[in-house]
Amino acid sequence: MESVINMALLVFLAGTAFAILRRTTLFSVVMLSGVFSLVSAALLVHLDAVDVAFTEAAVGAGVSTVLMLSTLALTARHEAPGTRSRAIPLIVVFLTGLALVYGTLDMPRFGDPSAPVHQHVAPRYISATAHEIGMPNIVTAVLASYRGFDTLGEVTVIFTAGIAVLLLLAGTIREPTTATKITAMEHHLVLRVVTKVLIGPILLFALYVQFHGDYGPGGGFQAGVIFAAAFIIYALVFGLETAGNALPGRAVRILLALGVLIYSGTGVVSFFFNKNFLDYSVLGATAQAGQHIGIILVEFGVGMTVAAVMVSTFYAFAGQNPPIGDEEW
Amino acid sequence: MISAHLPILQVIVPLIAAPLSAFCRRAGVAWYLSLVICAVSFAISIALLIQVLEEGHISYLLGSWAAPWGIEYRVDVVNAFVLMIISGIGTAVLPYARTSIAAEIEPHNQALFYTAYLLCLTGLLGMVITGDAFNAFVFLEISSLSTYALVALGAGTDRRALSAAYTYLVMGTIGATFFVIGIGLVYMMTGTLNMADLAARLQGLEHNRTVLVAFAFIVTGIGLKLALFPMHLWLPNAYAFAPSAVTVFLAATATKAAVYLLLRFLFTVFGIDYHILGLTMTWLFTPLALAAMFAASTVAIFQVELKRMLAYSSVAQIGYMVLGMSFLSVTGLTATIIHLFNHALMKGALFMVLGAIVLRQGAATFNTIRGLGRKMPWTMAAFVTGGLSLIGVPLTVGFVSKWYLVAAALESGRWPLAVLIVLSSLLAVIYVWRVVEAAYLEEPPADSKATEAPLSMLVPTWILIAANIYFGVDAGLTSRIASAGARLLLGVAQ
Amino acid sequence: MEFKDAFGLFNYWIVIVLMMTGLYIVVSRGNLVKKIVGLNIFQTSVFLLYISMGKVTGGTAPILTGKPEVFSNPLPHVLILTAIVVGIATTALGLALVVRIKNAYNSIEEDEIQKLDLAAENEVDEPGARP
Amino acid sequence: MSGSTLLVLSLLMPLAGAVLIGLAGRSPNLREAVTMTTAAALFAIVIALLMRFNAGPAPEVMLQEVMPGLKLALKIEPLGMMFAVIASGLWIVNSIYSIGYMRGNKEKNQTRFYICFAIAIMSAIGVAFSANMFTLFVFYEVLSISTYPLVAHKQTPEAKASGRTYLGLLLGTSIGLMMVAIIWTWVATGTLDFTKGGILEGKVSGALAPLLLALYVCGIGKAALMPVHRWLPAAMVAPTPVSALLHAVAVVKAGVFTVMKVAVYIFGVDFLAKTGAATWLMWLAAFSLLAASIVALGKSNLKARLAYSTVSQLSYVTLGAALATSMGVMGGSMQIAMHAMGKITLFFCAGAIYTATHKTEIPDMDGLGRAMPFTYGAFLIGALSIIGLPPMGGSWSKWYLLIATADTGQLVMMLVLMVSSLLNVAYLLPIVGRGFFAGSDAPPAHGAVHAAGAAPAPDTRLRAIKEAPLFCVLPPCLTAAGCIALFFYADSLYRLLEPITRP
Amino acid sequence: MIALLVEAASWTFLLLGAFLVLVGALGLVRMPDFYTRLHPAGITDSLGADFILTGLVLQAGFSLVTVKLFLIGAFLFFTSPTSTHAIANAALVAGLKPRHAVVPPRPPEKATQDEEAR
Repeated sequence: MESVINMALLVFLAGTAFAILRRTTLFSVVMLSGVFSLVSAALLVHLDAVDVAFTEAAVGAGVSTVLMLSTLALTARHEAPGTRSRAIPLIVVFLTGLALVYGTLDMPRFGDPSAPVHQHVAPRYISATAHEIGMPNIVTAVLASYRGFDTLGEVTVIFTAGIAVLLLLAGTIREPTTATKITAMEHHLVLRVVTKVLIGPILLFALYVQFHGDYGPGGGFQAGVIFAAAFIIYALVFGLETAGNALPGRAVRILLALGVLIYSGTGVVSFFFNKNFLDYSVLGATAQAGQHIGIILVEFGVGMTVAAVMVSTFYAFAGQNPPIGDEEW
Repeated sequence: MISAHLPILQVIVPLIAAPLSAFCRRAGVAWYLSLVICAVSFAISIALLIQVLEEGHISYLLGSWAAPWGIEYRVDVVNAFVLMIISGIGTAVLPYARTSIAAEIEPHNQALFYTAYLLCLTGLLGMVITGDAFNAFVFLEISSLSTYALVALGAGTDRRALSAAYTYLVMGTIGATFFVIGIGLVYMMTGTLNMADLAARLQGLEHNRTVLVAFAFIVTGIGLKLALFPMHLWLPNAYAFAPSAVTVFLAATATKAAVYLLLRFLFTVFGIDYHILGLTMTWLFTPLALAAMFAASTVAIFQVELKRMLAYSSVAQIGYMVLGMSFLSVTGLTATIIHLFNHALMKGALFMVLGAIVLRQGAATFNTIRGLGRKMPWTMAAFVTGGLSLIGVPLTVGFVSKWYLVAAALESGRWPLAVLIVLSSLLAVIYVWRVVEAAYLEEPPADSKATEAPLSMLVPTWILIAANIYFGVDAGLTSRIASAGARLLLGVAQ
Repeated sequence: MEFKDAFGLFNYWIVIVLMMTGLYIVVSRGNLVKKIVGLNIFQTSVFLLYISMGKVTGGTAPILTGKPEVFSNPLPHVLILTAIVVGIATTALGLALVVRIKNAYNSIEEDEIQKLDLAAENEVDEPGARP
Repeated sequence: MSGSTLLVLSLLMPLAGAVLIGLAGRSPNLREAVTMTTAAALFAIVIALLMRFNAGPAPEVMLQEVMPGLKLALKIEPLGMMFAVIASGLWIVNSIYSIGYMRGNKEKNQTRFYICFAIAIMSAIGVAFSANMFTLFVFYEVLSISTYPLVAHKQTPEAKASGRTYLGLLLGTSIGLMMVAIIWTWVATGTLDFTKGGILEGKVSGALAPLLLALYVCGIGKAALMPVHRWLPAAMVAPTPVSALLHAVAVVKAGVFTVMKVAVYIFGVDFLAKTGAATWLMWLAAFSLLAASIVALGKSNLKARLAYSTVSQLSYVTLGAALATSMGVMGGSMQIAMHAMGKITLFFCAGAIYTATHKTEIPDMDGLGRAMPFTYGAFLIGALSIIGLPPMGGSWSKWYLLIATADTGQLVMMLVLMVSSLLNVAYLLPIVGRGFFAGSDAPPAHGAVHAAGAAPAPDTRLRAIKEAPLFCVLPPCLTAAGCIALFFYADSLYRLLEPITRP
Repeated sequence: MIALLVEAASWTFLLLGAFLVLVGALGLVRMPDFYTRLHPAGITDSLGADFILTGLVLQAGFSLVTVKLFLIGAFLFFTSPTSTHAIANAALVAGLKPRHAVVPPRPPEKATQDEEAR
């Protein structure tokens, strides 16, 4: 039964991908890519990767669709018909695909428990997490402690993206004058009321996800994205300027940097106890307590940076002066 | 206490400095902070190199978790040497960048420029020092993302920097994704991500088709990042339209880190006796390297813009490094490793000269450098010396690399290759001398008000030129390190 | 390759098809936004490859519940959490570049941009017009 | 002062001179004085080294180890000593001459000229004293690059074009072929030091030896062997002191000197004889000898004719090396010295004629001999020395070469030498003849009209032409006297070179 | 016994919810124009989801999961009608006229004009 659901979702995904390939109106392409992410999130849940599914849904369906739509608002609607010959790309793609299929021939079968992947490094994580870190969610344990440095790299990557977008778009952000007031959708009464109602729970849910990461799916990254989603809705409905009063650009830039500093700061602390970098055992009374404190701190850093990057990116995109009037939406 | 944590400090110092520099409002403060940080990281890399030369190799467990479970930093002679190159060039570029950036980038971006610069440095250092395959991918992405942003900053002077950055982003991401697919397949067959552990567990999987495809994907992925010949289309535009200081830093370090990564995966992870390695070397790398050397140099001859000309010459020089690798001999690998260092010095100095010309003349093309020999004597003298080093005239670093490369070709018995190597360096004579002739033997336009480059740019240029000559005259140290690294990679007894 | 074997790999083959569709969109289409969507698909399908290699039949999500159970492999999940971040970072940067290219060239089609570049190059060898 | 400090000083002196010339660029007289003193000082150092070399063990010094096993080192051996003496000696004469010529023709950027000149001489001395092939290659390259600004001195389009061919060919052959040969030797033998009797014995198989020799000889572009000689006539566009330097003092001499050192110290005379690796070279040298002389016959431009004559005279040295006998080596080495003295005289005279009358084509020079007796007298002596008639030094080198052909039984080669001497007569003596005896009535070209000199010529037109300024006439007479002196003191030269012929 | 009853009830709810979602999907495909499609989208959003949620609540019994399911229900209760409203509003503002607009009685040729105008 399991594999049937698997196959169905995969075939559905393939269908969406081909649809994206064929469509020329960019608006539907973006929507389809949102669908693609959601369905892959569903598939990931089915493959027992709950954390990844959560992130994929939050990022794939949420943030990237928002960014793409705001790019469309600033650029063009339709894709010009391609003039270039399709032969070379087809050959390249076909050969790569063939090589990959050739590569799958010696792979362990899907879901085969005796595959080398499950024999060598993973068993220790599963068995040792209980007593070494004492945290039910093994993925968060591995993410924040065993391979904590990878996550520091991840935070730095998202920090780089934030800085890069600021570098590229900060120059052309127009000053929030009274003109921007019209974009606040006064006449959307229903939206304004519902948003006011929803923003509270969304922020609450974000904090829940942030600290629930140790026990169930969740963690710094997902929390950050949800936190940013709250501010994006607020900015969309109540206008960039009012959102700017709530969370000003300067504050976002400080939060951006602070998250990374918190994360690397936690790592540096262990130097003074003569332990290697990112060794949390020194932080608490016992080694296990230290791990808990360390992971919470680290996840907090991740959450802060991710939220700040998403908000600052949205501010940068929304701040550009759109060539088309707002009515054309 | 500090010396125990040197490997991680090498990456953490610039990593922490990047957010700190994001706090600075004024470019001056950010520049000063980055200069101090780069100097510190250069000092760390030298200390590491000395420590490694004594002890062989250093292993640093992150989070004190044992090797295959946690992430491990393995520093040996090869990557200590590359670390020193990257942080050394990073330190040399900064004093140069202050004036060059002030002229080429919009004022509001200048403070954040240094943050992106530090992130790029962190990415490169992290990529080179790590002993974990996936960690290398993460830091490869950090350096690539900041590089795309840095290249796009060239839009201050020329809008083509944007399309160049976009093409670079697309090809770079495809390369990185190929690399991740390769790592994924190798992880699937061995279950571990630590490079040393991977090497041990791959021994048994000689004729496994998945490992073979993984090898192909990893090589293609890094090849794209490396701008190996057929996949180099993004490099000329990216280097030509990026701000000059960025081109200096990228030309001298970015491709080096990618070459190091290729060396590390080919010789440490898959190992010298991996049956496909020999075949790929003779039938794929050698022809591609030769094609790179000849095609890129010939195209360089016909360029009007000097930065693009030197960019094509960089593609040719990468061909030399890959050719050195393809001999699978100690001398060949020594040639590749020493050319990493020599090429960084050569290209760093040459691009710095072009940056000075761009500062004074607005652009570095054949009609803006006419008669500059008299107007900007020191800058053009630096160009001549750098050009001679590029050609491979004795008493310069270029000669040392050519010497080892030709010796490797002759040792492997394929003497026609030796002649081809030398012929392609003659192509370099043509395009270097076109510039020298335009600069010295032609009269400057009457109204040209070019004056000598400012001291803050001349001093770093001449430091690199002096290094070019010093390591050309006394190549004892560099060749000792390079041959130790080569023997280590090939697993030959020290 | 009897049916049971082929069926076991079928999962990976479809993931490969997804990857190739993504790559094809990137390589063949000229529209800059479409390329980024293609890049997104290519990367998401790589994530699916990693996760499907970590799945154990009959296993549950790697969350300890006290009861001894068969867990799927947590390591690919960690790797993919990082890879997703890399994916979104690249998308954000790519889209920012597309916006800047639109401002500078007033087009987001690769062929038109190349035509404008060539025109600028032949007209005079001065650097391109200011954005 | 010990031998090694003298050696280092011999390199540093011209370098210091170049720097001082650069500093003294403002006032020409001070600059000229610096050049002269540096030249004189260098000559004194070289003579002191000669004394020390004859007296005790050969001085040597290791400057720097560039790569493990590759050292920049200097060591004196007979060939190098001779070449150094010629180079430093002729530099003095050439400096005097170039002062006269440069002032006479009011050339531009002379400071650059003297700086490059000093660096060129330094590299020539470096080539002379190098202890191993690597050091020689280093100074060889410095010589090529430092003489490029001299060739492209006038900065006219054809000067640039000839500069391009000059540098392209020299750098092309040196990096293209010679470097490969050097690295091949290094890979095969593990050392590059010049050792008597050669280092290739048993390391390079008999079959590969000719290929290695081909790489070496064609790689040494400066020896102007036929296929790679194009750069020499192209360099004629340079001012005459540069052509003098190129042809007599430094560049070509460095070329053939390197060929001789490779033949004697890398391959070893008996290794060459045993493997017969040099037979092809012998035929190539013979062909180059004759072809260059025939082309020289056809040239009406005086400097072009002298250039091709140089190409053929150099092939004598290569022939001497290719004969692979002790007499051949002796003849070749002597030819280096004799040709230097003879050819520099001819060039000085050509320069003097150009300064005085701005004539370059031989047909226009009829009757000039009577107007410029000293120049043409020196020209005659120089020509005789080149042809190899007894009262001049040139005869000794031809004599030993003939003995060498007899030793090896190469009668064809003997015939070639005879024919070549006849050809030399054919293209050199008519110039002198027309100068003195052809009182042609053709109106002289508009020469620089000087005050009516006391020239006894009956024709008023000829009386208008007078000798070139003193500084341009004195040096050729000195070198002409040198040719004659070499004939009588050839014995000391023989004793200096004799050790290299003994195995 | 009770468990069997609860099980059957949850299954009926789940199946009913699934059927409604299927109806909604079919509706989306069959409906002629934009505004009419909003109705089936509403079906899947409100009724379909609620039935499935109650089915799951019955499955989960009294535990933390039930609380979460109720929270999801509340969240959906707020968001789905608002999103439908927002989309309809945007379409109207953008000038998309419903195809078979019920127009107060006026001469027939006017209606056809509307036809061409759109």
